[in-house]
Amino acid sequence: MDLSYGPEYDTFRSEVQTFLAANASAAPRGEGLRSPKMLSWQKRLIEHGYAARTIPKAYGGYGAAPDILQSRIIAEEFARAQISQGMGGQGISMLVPTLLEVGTEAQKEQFIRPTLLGEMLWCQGYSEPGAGSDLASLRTSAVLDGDEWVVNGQKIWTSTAHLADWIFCLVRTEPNAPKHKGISFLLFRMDTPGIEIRPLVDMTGNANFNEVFFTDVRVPKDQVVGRRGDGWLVANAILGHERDSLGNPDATLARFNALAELMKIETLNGQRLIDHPVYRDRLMTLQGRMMALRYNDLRVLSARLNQADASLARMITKLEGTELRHALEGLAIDIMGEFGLAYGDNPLKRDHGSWQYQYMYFLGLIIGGGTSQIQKNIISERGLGMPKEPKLDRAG
Amino acid sequence: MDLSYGPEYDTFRSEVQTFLAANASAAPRGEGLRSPKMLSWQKRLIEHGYAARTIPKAYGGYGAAPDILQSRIIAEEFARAQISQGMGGQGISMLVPTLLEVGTEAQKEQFIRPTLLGEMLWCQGYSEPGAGSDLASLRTSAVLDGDEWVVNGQKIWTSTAHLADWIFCLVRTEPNAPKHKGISFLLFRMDTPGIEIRPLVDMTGNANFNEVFFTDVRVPKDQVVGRRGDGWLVANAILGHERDSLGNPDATLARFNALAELMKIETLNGQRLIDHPVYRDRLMTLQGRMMALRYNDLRVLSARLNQADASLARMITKLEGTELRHALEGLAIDIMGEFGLAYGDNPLKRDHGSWQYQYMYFLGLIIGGGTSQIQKNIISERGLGMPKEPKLDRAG
Amino acid sequence: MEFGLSREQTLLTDSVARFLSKEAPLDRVRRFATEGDDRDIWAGLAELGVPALLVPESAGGVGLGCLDAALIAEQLGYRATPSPFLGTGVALPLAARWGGRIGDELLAAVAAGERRVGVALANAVGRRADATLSSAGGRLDGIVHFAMDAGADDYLVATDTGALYLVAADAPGLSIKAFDTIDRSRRTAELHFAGVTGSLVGDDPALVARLLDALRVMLAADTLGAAQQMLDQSVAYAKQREQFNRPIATFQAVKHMCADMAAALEPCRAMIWYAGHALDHMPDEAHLVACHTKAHVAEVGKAVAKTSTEVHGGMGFTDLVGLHYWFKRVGYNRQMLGTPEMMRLEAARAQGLAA
Amino acid sequence: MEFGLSREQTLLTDSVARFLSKEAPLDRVRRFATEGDDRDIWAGLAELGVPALLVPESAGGVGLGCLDAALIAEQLGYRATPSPFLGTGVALPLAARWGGRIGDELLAAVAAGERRVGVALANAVGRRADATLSSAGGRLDGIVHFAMDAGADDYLVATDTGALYLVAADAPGLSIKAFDTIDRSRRTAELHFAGVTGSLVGDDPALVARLLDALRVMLAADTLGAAQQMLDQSVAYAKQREQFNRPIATFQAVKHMCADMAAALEPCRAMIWYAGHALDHMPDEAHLVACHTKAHVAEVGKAVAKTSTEVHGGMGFTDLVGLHYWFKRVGYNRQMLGTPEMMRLEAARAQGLAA
Repeated sequence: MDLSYGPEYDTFRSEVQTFLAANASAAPRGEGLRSPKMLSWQKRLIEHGYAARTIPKAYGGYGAAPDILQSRIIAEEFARAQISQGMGGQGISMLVPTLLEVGTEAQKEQFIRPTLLGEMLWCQGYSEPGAGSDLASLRTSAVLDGDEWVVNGQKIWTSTAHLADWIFCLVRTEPNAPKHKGISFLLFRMDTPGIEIRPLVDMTGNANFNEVFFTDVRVPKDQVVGRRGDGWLVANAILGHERDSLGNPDATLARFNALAELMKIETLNGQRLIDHPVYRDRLMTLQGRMMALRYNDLRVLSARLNQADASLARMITKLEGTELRHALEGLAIDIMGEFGLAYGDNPLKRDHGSWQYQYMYFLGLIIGGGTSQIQKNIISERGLGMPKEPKLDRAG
Repeated sequence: MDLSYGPEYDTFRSEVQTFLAANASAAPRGEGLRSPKMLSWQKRLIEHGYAARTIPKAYGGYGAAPDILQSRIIAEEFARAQISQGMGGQGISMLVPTLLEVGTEAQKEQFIRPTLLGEMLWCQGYSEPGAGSDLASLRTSAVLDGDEWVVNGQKIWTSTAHLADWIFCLVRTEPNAPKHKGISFLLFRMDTPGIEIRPLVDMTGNANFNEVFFTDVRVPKDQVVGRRGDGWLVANAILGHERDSLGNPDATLARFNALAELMKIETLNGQRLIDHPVYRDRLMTLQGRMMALRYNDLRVLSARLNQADASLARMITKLEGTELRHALEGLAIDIMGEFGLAYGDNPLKRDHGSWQYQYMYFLGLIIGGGTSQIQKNIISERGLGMPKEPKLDRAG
Repeated sequence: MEFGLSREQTLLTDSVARFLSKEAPLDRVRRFATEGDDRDIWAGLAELGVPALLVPESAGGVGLGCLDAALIAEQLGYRATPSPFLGTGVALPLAARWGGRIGDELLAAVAAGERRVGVALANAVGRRADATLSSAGGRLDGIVHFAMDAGADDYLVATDTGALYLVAADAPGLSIKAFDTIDRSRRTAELHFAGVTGSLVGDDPALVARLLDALRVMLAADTLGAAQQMLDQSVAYAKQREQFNRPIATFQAVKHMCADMAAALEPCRAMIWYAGHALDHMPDEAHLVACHTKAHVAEVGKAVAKTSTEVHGGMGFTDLVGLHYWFKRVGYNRQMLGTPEMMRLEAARAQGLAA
Repeated sequence: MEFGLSREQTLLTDSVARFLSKEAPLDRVRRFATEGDDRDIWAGLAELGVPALLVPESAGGVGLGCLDAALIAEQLGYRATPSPFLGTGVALPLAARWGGRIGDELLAAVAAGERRVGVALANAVGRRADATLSSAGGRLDGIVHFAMDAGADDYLVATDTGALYLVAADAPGLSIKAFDTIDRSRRTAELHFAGVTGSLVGDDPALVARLLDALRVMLAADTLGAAQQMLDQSVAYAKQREQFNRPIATFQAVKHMCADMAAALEPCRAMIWYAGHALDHMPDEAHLVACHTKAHVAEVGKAVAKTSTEVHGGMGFTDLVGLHYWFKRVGYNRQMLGTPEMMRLEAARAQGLAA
């Protein structure tokens, strides 16, 4: 066990801190994705290697060798300084790695640099109303008509559809092939005629997602990534890449601390709620779970560094992390009694109503990105080596 | 809503109380099943209609019309007076109703009266090591050889095998029939050559059950109840009869009260454990669950009286009742700290070590008589109308 | 012995259920969420006798009992119905029945559905933040956060010490700030009192305590209805939704989630019946049962709300199916008038197990 | 940065695992349950250096750390191994390392596996019933219930005020009553002191507090091992057991029960590693982490013990497969030296969140 990062990383951390101190004023604070300040900040981050760090220089990245600890130090220091780490989004996190892996040279040239610079925003078109857990049953079709694909169908859970310039989209191009083999990975512009975007209001009251409808949307033939019919493999190639943990332990720690503070401030009949033994016991129970998950996360990080096996430890983080967050937000509501109900424009809200908002949002995350049931199937089959359910008579 | 039993039942209750007051000295207290005191008590109970109440006089019963409230009053008053309600056991509770329903006249004549009188003790041979949740897959075979069945195989969970005179047993008589159709319901003496009984020690340290092995056990041909091959139907005919609830709410209440007393007596650093807010909150949580189940039980009783529908309410009592008891016993262990571990001959045991014993025993009951998984299948399919799992390719 | 509903109770419940299903479906609830108007619904319920249910016959009411009211509350929860039932249909007539000074004229107007009464008892449950309400010489000063059934003509309010007053909404010195909670099927407001003249309904804290018990049972009954709705929708959705070439209702995980909900929820029905009955007929038990009912049904409701949303997958998270109206209704019922931890402590006190 | 086990730690763990799997399988544990003799096992562990692990090299030990000891504790839990590891292998050498007065001769004898030390700290955790132990002029009077690793040559005992003494098992005035607990893979006893002369190891309660933290982490590690065993057996049983013409491991309900166990248990492994490391290297965090580790792993262990038994169906309830040895081991670890509620209160205190 060695929980220090070592001297060479201490030096690197100093460099990051120096950069942040010198450049803080240039960082956007609440400015939008398209704002000049955000775009120039993104450019500066890439120049210094704090964004697009491992993307080759030839495509507009910084060109550094992958180093997990450096990435983590960057994330830690930016978070500590509360300074934007530049643009995120599915274009940078998902499409760019995909293109690097299976794109043609022309596609890499065309798409990666503007995506990294924030000049080209993307949304993702995977899920459909009828294809959620069973994503491979998707039905949005693309039929070749001369030099163009004609796309018809509907996508859902498209989070930045209203902002995006382009979409990367799974479509069925071979209707007679087995369900995993008839899918292609298609790129097209969101201003193409025939695309309708409807905001999808969710239980929080916000429209965090959209529905996107395609009616005879015409897409140039060469905008397929990978081979026609290989879309399932293309999409899964990046699902294997590192994704942000949905149960981010640092965010959970911040919420835990905020809850402990809240319990010191709020009172019931003059008694601070932290002094209410039953609420305090619930808080401590969650702290214990949280610590176990934090150390589990350290273990996963370390295993990636040292090529050790921690696959089961990694497999459970989404399931456990989202459940813990949901429970933590729920405790905050409970301790507040009636005040826990304040929402919307209610001036009695505590912490901007974030407890109720996150309580619902994390229920969404428990479901999204693979429901708990799908997670448990994966844990039992891949983690514990248990058999799959037997195939059914009529299964396709 | 009318929670009183009504005046005619008040009269009946007085009669029971009068009987108990007058006869208390004749009741066995700890004497064994075969003791003269138990046998004469059983006889007296039947004569007064407090045992075998609804069994026809012709077969040795009291011959009263079924009346659920009378039965409940008898149970309540005997329990209150802590006086034995006579002999229980699977012969009286399961075999006698079965014989009344599908037995031949000769079988009724031969078996019912001595069973009621406690002169003929029975055990049940249903489960097998390979046939638990899937009971119909049982493999103990009975092959006709002349005028006799030759039985080979093994039964398990046979609770009074070492005491019983006879067994009622499910055996496979038609090996080539579909699995539910090849079973027969067979009666035979436990002193027949070829029967070996092995006590089955369980996690409590006791042998509450047995394994029974059959090697060429020869049984007269006419000792089948119902038709040959109809054993599954015969066995299920009585499974539909009222059974004692495994999550007996009166017993749960008694345990709850005992736990509350324990928490008033035991201390930690001089503080009574009932004054420990977190333990008290757990106790209150269980009391709330318990009350809900008690009222649910009242509803089920009332529905039987008034032919109202409460099938879902009834379906969940085993699942919820056993889980509640297990949790209640577990809380008692928790509050006692190290003292909760005392067992066996340890003089530090509280309440005769019953908390640890019941904690384990009720885990056994959660599993026994249909695991929680089977219970949930039943609730979802019969209670909520959800479909069965699709048949598998190779399912028989 | 009959532990169950009478024919009359079944008929009443069915008539309310039919009305709500026809006249107050989810779309109507959605309209309330933006417009805040439930007058047509309350008028319809008044025709069925709902506001008159607990009003004595002598004052033009039906003179039924708390169990009947709980059955109505369950139906309102089942449809997430906006209505001033808790204050108008329950709190006011019970205050009168249990010895509070309420004029027959007001009772008659309430019974006819012509006048609405909100209810603001939070300060008698437990003071939070700057909540405080005191009376001196019949004049009220202070704040009650979270009055229920806001938008009423009058409010029943409890002081910190458990005295009960009736105050007209337009009384000088009273300011009413309507505000948002998560539950947009209800109207909630903050009441500020600056020397407001109220009419004393009763100064024995036992009256407020008894009203609180009744309202807690009603909130629990509302949760029972809401959770039953969520379970019903889960079963229906699971039967119709296909993934991996089969209805998800055939997956054992989904079936067991539904079974878990049913197993926890079904005993709550008997508990509500018993608690409603006890309020009228079993004074020794009523308080303990009400506390446990409020706490237990809230816990079950919370679990059902989460599980049901999960059974619906992403759809459960959206506004499209509107399942969240019930999720939030259950949340509201849990937080108001005593959280589960507070209720369990109160239950312990009622048995001498806590100071 | 390396959050994981070193090559040496893996080798050590593997050697102990191999030894236990070969020389101390379940049948050997059963024999201990009736005969109470674990000398051969301890001798074998001594050959592998287990009792010497934490003993300083200067006293003939190996001088390793608490994480190493926790890894051993996990292996002992995995096989439900009878052994005097907690008192002899952990408490005594740590008492010496952390400034207690322990003679090098005793340490050397312990390291060689020739002398056993039991540990009786319950009174410093919380007094129950008539438990009390006081010292005056080096003479001890009172009772400690539930001494661990009974059958030892010496006992480390804590007074109510947290002073630590070493007492010979045959000291005049000391009577030792061995007795049953549910866990028959351990030896437990009650110690009665009547003017017993003990040797003062340390009178600063901080030493006992630190020892308690270490022992709590060891108990948690034992539970991790025991629960892992139960999970492994569940998966293996489910794959082999057929009902309804298929292995029960193909039923989603059974799979999800196993997934639930794994999801709860796997983070406990990292928690034990961290807690073990903290005992030696992070004095500011060690106490808080030890409290939470004891509580959290106990809760997870309890759930795994129940679920695993259920996956085994009736067989899990019998003595035939012997799963209950681990069920009880988990139960023992939960109750000793601080229940989860006590530990969480202690964790709150450690952060200034409780008085």
